[in-house]
Amino acid sequence: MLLLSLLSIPLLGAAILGGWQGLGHSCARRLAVIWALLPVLLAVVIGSQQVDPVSGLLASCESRWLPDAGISLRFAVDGTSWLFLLLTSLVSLFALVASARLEIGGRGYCALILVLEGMLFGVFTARHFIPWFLCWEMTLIPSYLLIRLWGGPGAPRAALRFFIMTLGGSVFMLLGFLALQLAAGTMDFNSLATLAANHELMPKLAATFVGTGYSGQFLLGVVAVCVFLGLAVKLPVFPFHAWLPAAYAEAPTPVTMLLTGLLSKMGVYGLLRILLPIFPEVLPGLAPCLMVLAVLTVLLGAVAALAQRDLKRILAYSSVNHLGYCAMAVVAAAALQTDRSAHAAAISGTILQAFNHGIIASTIFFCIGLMEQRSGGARTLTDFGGLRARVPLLCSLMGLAVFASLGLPGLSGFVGEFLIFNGVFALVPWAAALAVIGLLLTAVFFLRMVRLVFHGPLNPACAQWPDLSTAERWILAPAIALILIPGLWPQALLQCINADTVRLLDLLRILP
Amino acid sequence: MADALSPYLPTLLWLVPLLPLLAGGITAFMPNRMGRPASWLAIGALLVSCVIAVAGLACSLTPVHEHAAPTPPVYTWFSFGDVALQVGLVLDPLSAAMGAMVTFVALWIFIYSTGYMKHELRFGRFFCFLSLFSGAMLLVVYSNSLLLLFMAWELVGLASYLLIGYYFEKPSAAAAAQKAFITTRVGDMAFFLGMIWLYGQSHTLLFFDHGRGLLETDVLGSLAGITTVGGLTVSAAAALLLLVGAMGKSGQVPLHTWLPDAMEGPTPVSALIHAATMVAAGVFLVARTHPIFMNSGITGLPLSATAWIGGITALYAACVALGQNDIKRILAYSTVSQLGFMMVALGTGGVAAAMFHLIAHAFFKALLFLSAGSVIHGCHDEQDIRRMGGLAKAMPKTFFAYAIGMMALAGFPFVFSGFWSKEAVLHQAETWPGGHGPFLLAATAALLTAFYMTRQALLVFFGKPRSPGVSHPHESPPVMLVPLFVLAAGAMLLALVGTPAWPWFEEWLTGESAVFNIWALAKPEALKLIGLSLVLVTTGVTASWLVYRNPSSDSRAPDPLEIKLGGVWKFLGDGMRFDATYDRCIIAPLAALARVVDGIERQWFVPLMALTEGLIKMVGRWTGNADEKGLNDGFNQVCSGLQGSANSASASQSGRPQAYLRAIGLGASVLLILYFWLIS
Amino acid sequence: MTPLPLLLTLSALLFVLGLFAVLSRRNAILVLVGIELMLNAANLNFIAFWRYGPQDADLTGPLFVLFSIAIAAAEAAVGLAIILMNFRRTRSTDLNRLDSLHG
Amino acid sequence: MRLPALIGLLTGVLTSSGWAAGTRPLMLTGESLPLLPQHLVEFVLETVGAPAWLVTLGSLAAAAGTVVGVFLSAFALLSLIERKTLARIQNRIGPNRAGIFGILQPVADGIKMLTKEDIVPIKAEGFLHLLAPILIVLPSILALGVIPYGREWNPVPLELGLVFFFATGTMTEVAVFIAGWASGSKFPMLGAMRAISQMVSYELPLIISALSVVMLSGTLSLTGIVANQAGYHLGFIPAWNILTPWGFVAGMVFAIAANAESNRCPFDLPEGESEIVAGHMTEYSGFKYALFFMGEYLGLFAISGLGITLFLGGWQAPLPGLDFVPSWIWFFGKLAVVIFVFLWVRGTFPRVRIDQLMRFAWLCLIPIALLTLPVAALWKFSGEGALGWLLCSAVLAVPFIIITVIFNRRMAPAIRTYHYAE
Amino acid sequence: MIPLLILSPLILLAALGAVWKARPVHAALLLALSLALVAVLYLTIGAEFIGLVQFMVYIGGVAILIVFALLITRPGDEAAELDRRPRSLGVGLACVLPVLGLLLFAFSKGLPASSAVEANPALPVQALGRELFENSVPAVLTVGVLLTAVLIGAALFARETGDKPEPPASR
Repeated sequence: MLLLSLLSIPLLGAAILGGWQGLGHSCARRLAVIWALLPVLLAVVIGSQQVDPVSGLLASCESRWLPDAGISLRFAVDGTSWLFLLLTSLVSLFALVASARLEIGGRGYCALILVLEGMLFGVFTARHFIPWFLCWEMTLIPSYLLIRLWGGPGAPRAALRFFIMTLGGSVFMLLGFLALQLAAGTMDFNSLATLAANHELMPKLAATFVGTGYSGQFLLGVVAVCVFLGLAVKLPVFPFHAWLPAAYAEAPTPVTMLLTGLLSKMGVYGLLRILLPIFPEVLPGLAPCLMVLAVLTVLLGAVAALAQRDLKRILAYSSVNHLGYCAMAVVAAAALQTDRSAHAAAISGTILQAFNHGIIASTIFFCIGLMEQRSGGARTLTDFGGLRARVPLLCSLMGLAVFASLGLPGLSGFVGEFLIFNGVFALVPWAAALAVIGLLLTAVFFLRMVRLVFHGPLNPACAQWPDLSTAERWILAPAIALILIPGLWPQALLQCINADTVRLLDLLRILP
Repeated sequence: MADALSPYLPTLLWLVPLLPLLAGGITAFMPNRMGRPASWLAIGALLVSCVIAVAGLACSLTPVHEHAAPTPPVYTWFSFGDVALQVGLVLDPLSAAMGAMVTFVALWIFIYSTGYMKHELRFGRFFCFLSLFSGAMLLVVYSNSLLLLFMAWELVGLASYLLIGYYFEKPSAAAAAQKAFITTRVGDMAFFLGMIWLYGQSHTLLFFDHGRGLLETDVLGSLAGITTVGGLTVSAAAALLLLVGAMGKSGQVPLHTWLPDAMEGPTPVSALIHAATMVAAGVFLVARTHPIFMNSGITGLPLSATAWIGGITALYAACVALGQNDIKRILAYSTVSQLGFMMVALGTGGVAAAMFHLIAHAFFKALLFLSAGSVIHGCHDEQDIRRMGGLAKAMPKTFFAYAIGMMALAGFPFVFSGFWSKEAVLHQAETWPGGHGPFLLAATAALLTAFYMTRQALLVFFGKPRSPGVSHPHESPPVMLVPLFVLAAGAMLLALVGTPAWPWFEEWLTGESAVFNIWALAKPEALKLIGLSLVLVTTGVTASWLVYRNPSSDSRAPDPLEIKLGGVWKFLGDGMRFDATYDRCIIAPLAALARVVDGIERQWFVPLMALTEGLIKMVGRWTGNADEKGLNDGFNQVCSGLQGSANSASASQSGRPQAYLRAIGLGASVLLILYFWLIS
Repeated sequence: MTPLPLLLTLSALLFVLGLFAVLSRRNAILVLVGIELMLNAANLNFIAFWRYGPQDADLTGPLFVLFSIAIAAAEAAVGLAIILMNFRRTRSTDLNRLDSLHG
Repeated sequence: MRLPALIGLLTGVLTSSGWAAGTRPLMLTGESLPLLPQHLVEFVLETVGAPAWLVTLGSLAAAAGTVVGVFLSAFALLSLIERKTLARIQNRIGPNRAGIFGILQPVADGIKMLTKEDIVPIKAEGFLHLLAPILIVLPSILALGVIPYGREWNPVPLELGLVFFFATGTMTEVAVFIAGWASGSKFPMLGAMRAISQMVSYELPLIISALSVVMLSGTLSLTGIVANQAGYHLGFIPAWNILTPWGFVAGMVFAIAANAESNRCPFDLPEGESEIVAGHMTEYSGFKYALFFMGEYLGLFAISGLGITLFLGGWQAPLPGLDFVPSWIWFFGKLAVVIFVFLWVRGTFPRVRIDQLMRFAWLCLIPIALLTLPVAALWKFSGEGALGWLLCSAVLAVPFIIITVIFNRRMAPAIRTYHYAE
Repeated sequence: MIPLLILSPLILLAALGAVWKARPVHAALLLALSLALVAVLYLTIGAEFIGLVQFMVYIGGVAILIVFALLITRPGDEAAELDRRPRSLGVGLACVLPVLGLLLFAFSKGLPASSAVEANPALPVQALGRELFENSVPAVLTVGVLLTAVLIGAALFARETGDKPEPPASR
C-alpha cells in the first residue's frame, strides 16, 4: 500500500499540474515543490517499516497483470532500493526547489519532473523485467522533453542525441531479456537470479538456441553484453558517454541535477540489481574487458574535464569520472575471487558512491545554476573570478560540495571511494592503481576550477552579485547536511544496505 | 594530576582533536565582524586541548607497562557487509610528545596571530582555518588507525590549502594553494594505495589492537611473509608507498616544490603549518609506522630509501637556501633541509633522534618564522632581505628572539637544542651500517645551514638599512613578542633532555628509564661527533661572516656569492629549476593530453552521432508523411460532417442566469399553486 | 396582534422583497443584496419563534441564527469575489451580459 | 476658594433634604463625584414627581451628558496638548499666541470652526453629506458610554459591553464611506476606500486580541473584566492582563491595531495630506470638519479606554496602598499616559506605505493575535505561574520570531539608489 | 410591542428602497439601514447578543463589502451605473406574489396556538456560549472550517490572475 502510494503520488501530482489550466508558472512551481515533499515523507515512512526477516523487504506490492504471459507488476523495496528511492525523492524535490528558485519552467515542466520521479520510483522498485523496462523507458520521454523544451540553444540536438543513444542501448537490453524469456520462461529478476545461482541458465539458453550452434557460455555472454550495453549508456561507460556532456550542458540546471543525480543512478542500480545477480557465470570472463572500459571511463572523464571551460561540462565529465568508479567496483565485484570483505566493500562502496554522488553533484549543479542566474547565463571559467570576495557563502558551500566530490575525508564522497578502492584493489589491483590517477586528476580539475572561479582578483562582471539569499541558504542547508552527515557517520547509510549486501554475497556464493 | 586523570584519558583524549575542530566548526558560522570572539574561542579550545595533551604527556612519562604495546580502546566507525571498520586514538610516548608539542606551539602561534593578523578583514575566518588545522593535526598525532590518520592527513591538507590561499585575491597565493594541495595529493594517493594494500592483506588498519594491530608482531610477521611485485614483501611495498606519502607532506625531493611557494600564506601559518607541525606530519607518519619499515624483509629497501631521500633533500635544500633573497623562502628551504635531517634519522633507524629533532625544530623554526613575521610586520610587509639591514637596533627584542632561533637552527654548541638534536641525527647516520652516504650529505648540509643562516642574520639585522621602506621599522606589540620569548625559552630548554649525558627523551620513547651520566659526553664517539659539529658550525659561520660582513648599501647590488658563483647561484635561486622541469614534463603533457581527449570527444563522437541522427530522422519523416496523408485526412472529413449537424439545437438557451432563475421561479409558483389547489 | 404574527409577516415581506431583487435586478451585486434580505428574513423567523414560540427554553433559534449569520458573511465574501473576478474578465457586473452559457 | 465652598453647600443641601432621609442616601465621596449630575437630575425629577421612565431617561441623559461633557473638554484639551507635544518632539514651540502658553487655542479654534462657511460641493449628495459627520461622532459617544470609569462611575453597565463597543465601532466605517462617497469627488472616495480597507483589516487583530481577555475572564462585561484584574501578585505586582505573557502580546497587538483603527500616525494614510489632501474629509469645512475631528479624538479616547479596561486593569490602582485615591482618577491617569504614548508614536514614526500597512495587518498582526488565543489557554492550564511564563513565552517566541523574520524579509525595503542625492 | 410597530414599517421601507433604488450605492446603503434596523429590532425583543452580532457582521462586514464591490466594479459613465427599472417587472411579480401568498398562508396555518407577548426569557449569553462550545462543537468547527475555506477561496478568486512580472531576485 505504502509502495503503491509512493509510486502513484508523483503521477497524481503530474496529473493535477497537467490538468489545472491557468495555473501560473510560479504557483505551479510552488505547488510542485509542496507535492514533491510527499514522496520524501513517504520514503521516510517506508524506511521506518519493519524489515521482513525472510525476504529482507521493507514493502512490496504485486499485481498479476498478464498472467498468461507470466508478467506481473511486482514492486518491492529492500534497503538498497530504499536508499535509491530516498535519493530520488530528495533530488527530485531539490530539482523542483531549484526550478522555483531559478524561475525555470511552469506547469508542464513541473508535471514532467514529477512523471520522471514516478518512473524512477518504478525503476528502483520493480522486480520484474517488464514493469522495470517500462519505467526505464518512460523516464526517457520526460527527460527528453525537459531537455528539448527548456534547454539552451543546442538543446534539441543534445536531447535527440541523448534519446537515440539511450534508446539504442535499451533495444539491446530488451533483446537480451527476450532471449532469457524464451530460454528460462521468466523475466522475473529473482527467478532469473536463482536460476543463475543454480547454473541452470546456461543449459537452458543452449537448449533454446540450439540451432545457432553456439555454447551456452557464449550465448549467456552475449546476453550479458546486451544488458550491459543498455546499462552502460545510462551510466555512462566509455565509449557510450558521448551524449552526456552536451545533454548536461544544454539542459536547464534543475534537469541537469536530475540527469546526474538520478538518471545515471539507474545505470548503477541496474548493474547491481540485474547484471551482477543474473550473470555471475559469464561475468568473470567478461570482467577484464569491462574493467578496461571502466578504468578508461575514470581516466578519460578526468582528463577530458581538464580541458573544459564550461562549468557544466566540467561537472559533466566529473560525473563520468565518478560513475566510472561505480562501474569499476561492480565489475570488480563480478571478478571471480573469493575475498568476501573485498566484495562487500566494492558493493557497499558502489551504493554509497551512487547516493553521495547524486547529492553532491546536484548540489554543485544547483550552485552553478545560482551563479548562472547571477551572471545572466555566462558560465565559462573566465566569466568569473575572485568570487570568494564577493559571495563568500555561495563559494564556501559550493566549495564544500566540490571538496566532497574530490573525496575529502569527513565529507560524504570519501567513504564511498575508500570502500570502492578497497574492494577493487583487493580484487583487481592494477585497476585500482590506475584509477588512483583519476582521483588525483579529479583534484586537479576541481581545484583549477576553484582557483579560476573563486580565487584571484574579483572579476568586475561579478562585482555586484548578491550573496545567497535566505531562501537559497535554506535550500542549500539540507543538501550540505546530507553531504556532511554521511561523511562523518557513514553507518547511517550503510546500515540500510548491509543486510542486502550480505544477501547478495550469499547469492553469489562468495564465502568468507 | 596525571594519575588522577589517567582513567579518563582514553575518553578525554578525543577532546584534544575534537575541541579545535569544534571551534573551527563554530567559528565557520561566525560573521566577519565577530572576529575577536572567534579568536578567543579558538584559543580557548586549543588551551583546553593543550592542558589535556600535557596531562597525557605527564601520564605517559611514567610507563606502566614497560615494553608493552599500548592497548587503547577501539570503536567501530562503520561496517560494510558483515565487516566492521574500527578506529581509535592511542596515547603512547610518540603521540604524547608530539601532541604536547603541537598544542603548545600552536597555542603560542594562535596568540601571536591575534597581533599579527589584527588588521585583516577575515580575521575570524583565519582562526577558523587555524582551529580546523590544529584539530586535524592532533587527530593525525593521536590516531590509532591508519584510516583515521589518513583522513586527518587529508583534512590537514585542506586546512593548509585554505590557509595558503588565505589571500586568495592574489593569483600567486591561489596558485600556491592549488599547487600545495595537488603536490601533496600525489603523495597522498600513494599513501592511500599503501593503506588499502595493508588493509587488503591484514584486514585491519588499527595500529595497536590487543596484538592484532598493524604495528604488532603477528601482523608484521604475516605482512613480511608475502611477496608481491618486484620481489618486495607486502610490507616493503606498502612502506615505500607510505614513504611517498610522507615525502609529499614533508616536502622531500622531488615533491618539495610546493613548500617554498606555500610561503604565500600569512606568516603565522608558515610558522605553524609549514615549519612546526604539518610538514612534520610526514616524518611523524614514518615514525609511527616505523615497525613496518623495520620489518620489511631482508632488503631493508624502505629504510635506505628514506635515509637517502632525506640526505639528498637536506643537502639540496641547504644549497638552494643559499641563493634565496626572500626571508621566508630561506626559512622554507631550511625547513625542507631540516625535514631531510629527520628523514635521515628515521632511515638510519633513529626514531628517537628524528622525533627529538622534529620537536626541537618545531620550536626554533616556529620561533624563526614568528620573528621573521615580526620583522616583516615591523618593515611594513617587506620580505626581501637585500632591502633590509640594521634592524638589530630598531627591533632589539625581535633580534634577540631571532638570534636564539637562528643559533639553534645553525647548531651553535651546547645550550641550543638544535645542536644536540643535530648531533643525535649525525650520530645515528654515522653509525648506520648501510653506508656513509646519508651521513656525508647531512654533514655538508649542516655546514651550509650555518652558512646561510648567518648570511640571513647579517643581511637583516646588521649593517645599514638599504631601502627607505625599512628605515623606520617599529618593534612589534607584546602580544607578538611574548610568544617569541616563550618559544625561545623552549628552543633552549629542550636541549636539556636530549644530550648524550642524559638522553632522557630517547630512553623515554623507547620505554627505558634514563640515567644521568655526565661522562657519556666524554666517550670517544660522542666527543668525535661533538667536535665534528663544532667544526661544521664554526666553519659555516666564519665563512659566511667573511663573505657578508660588509654588505653593499645598495639593495640592487649583486650578492657576493653571485659574483663568485655566477650562473650556479641563479640556478640555486630557481630551486634548481624543479618547477620549470615539472611544468615542461608533467603539466604541459597533461594539458596536451586533455586537449587531445577533448578533441576526440568533440571530433570523433559528434559526427558519428550526427550520422545516426540523420538516418533516424529520415525514417521518421517518411513514416510521418504516410500517416499524415493516409490516415488523418479521412478522419478530418468525418469529423467536419458531424460538427455541421450539431449547430441548430442550441438556440433556445439564452445563457442568462436570471432568465433561468425566473423560469425556475415561475415553475415553482405554478407548482405551488397546483399544490394548494390540490390540498385545499 | 401579538408579536409573533407581526414578526412573521415582516419576515415574509422581507423575504419576498429579497426574492424580487434576486429575480429582477440586473446588477449582480444588487442580486446579492436581495439574497442578504432573504437570509435576514429567515433569521428573523428563527428569533421570532425562539422568543415568542412554544415554551421550551432551548437555544436552538439563536444558535442557528449565529451560524446563519456566519455563513451569510461567507456567502457574501465568496459571491462578491466571484462577481469581482467576472468583472475583471468582462468589465461588467450586468447579469444580462453573462450569457456565455447560451446555446 | 469658592469651589469647595460650593461643593460643601451643595452637599449640605442634598444631605439635609428629603433624599437623604428618603430612598437613597447621597454619599458624596471622591468615588461618586462624577455621578453628581446624574444624582442631581434624579433627585430633582423625583422631587418633582416625574414618572419612572422619565426619571430613568433623565438619569441616563445626565450620565451621558457627564461623559460627553468630560470628553469634549478633554478633546479640547487634547487638541492643544497634542500640538504642544508634537511641537516639543519636533523642536518647535507650538501654539503660544492665544492665552498664556496658548491655552486658549482650543477656544479660538472652536470659534473659527463655527464661524467658517459651510461649503457643500455641487456634486455632493446633500443628505448623506450631512449625515456622515454625525454618524462619525455617534458611535464614539455610544462606545464611551459602556466603559467603566471608576468603581462607581459606570454609565451604562451593559452585560455585553465589549460586543456593544465593537458593534458601534463598525458604524464608523459606514460613516467614512458615506463621507467619501457623498462628497462626489475623487480624493474623498480614495481616502474612504483606504480608510475602510485599513479599518476592516485592523479590526480583526483588534477584536482577536480582545478575545483572549474575554476567554480568560469568562465574561463580555467590561465591569467584570476590570473586576477580574483586581488584586496583586506577590503583594505588589498588579494582576493586570498586560502583565501576563499572552496579555502582553495581545496588548501590544491591541495598541497597534487601535492606533490604526483611529487612523493615527503612522497609520494615517486615509488622510495623508501629502497624498490625498485630507482623505474623506477633503470636501468638508467648518463645523462638519470639526465634527470629524471630534469623532476621531473621541474614538481615540474610547479605544484607549477600552485598552485600559482590557489590559491595564481599568480603574484599579497600580499599587496596593494607593486605593484611597478615587478610582476614576487612576483611570484618567492611565488614559493620559496611553494618550501620551499615542502622541509620542505619532511624533516619532514615519507614515507607512499602503502595501506595508495591509501586509502588516494580515501577515503579522493577525497571526500573532490568533496565537494569543491558544497561548492564553496554555497559560490557564499551566497554572498561571512561573511554568506558565516559561511555556507561554516559548510558545509565543518561536512563531513570533518566524513571523517577524518572514515579515521583515517581505517588508524589507528595496535598496534604493538616490540619483540626485549624492 | 410598540418598538416593533415602529420598527417594522421602517425596516420594510428601507428594504423596499434597497430593492427599488436605481443607484446601486443607495440601494446598498438602504440595505445597511434595513439590516441595522433589524438589529435594533433584535435588541428590543431581548436578543441583544444576536442584535449586536448582526450589527457587527452585517454593517461592519457585509454592507461594507457590498459597497466596496460596488465601487470597484463601477463602470465608466454614470448612466451605465444606474440599475434602471427591470423590464421583467411582471415576471418578477408573478414569481414573487405566489411565494408571499404561500408564506402568509403557511404562517397563518401553522401558527402555534399560544404565543405570548413575552414568552421566553431574554437571551443568556453564557448559556449560549455553553451551548455553542459544549453541545454544538462539531457545528462550530464545521463553520470554522467553512469560514477558513471561504477566506482562502475568496482571496484566491479575488487576486489578480496571471503571473505578474516578478521583480528581479533580491537586489
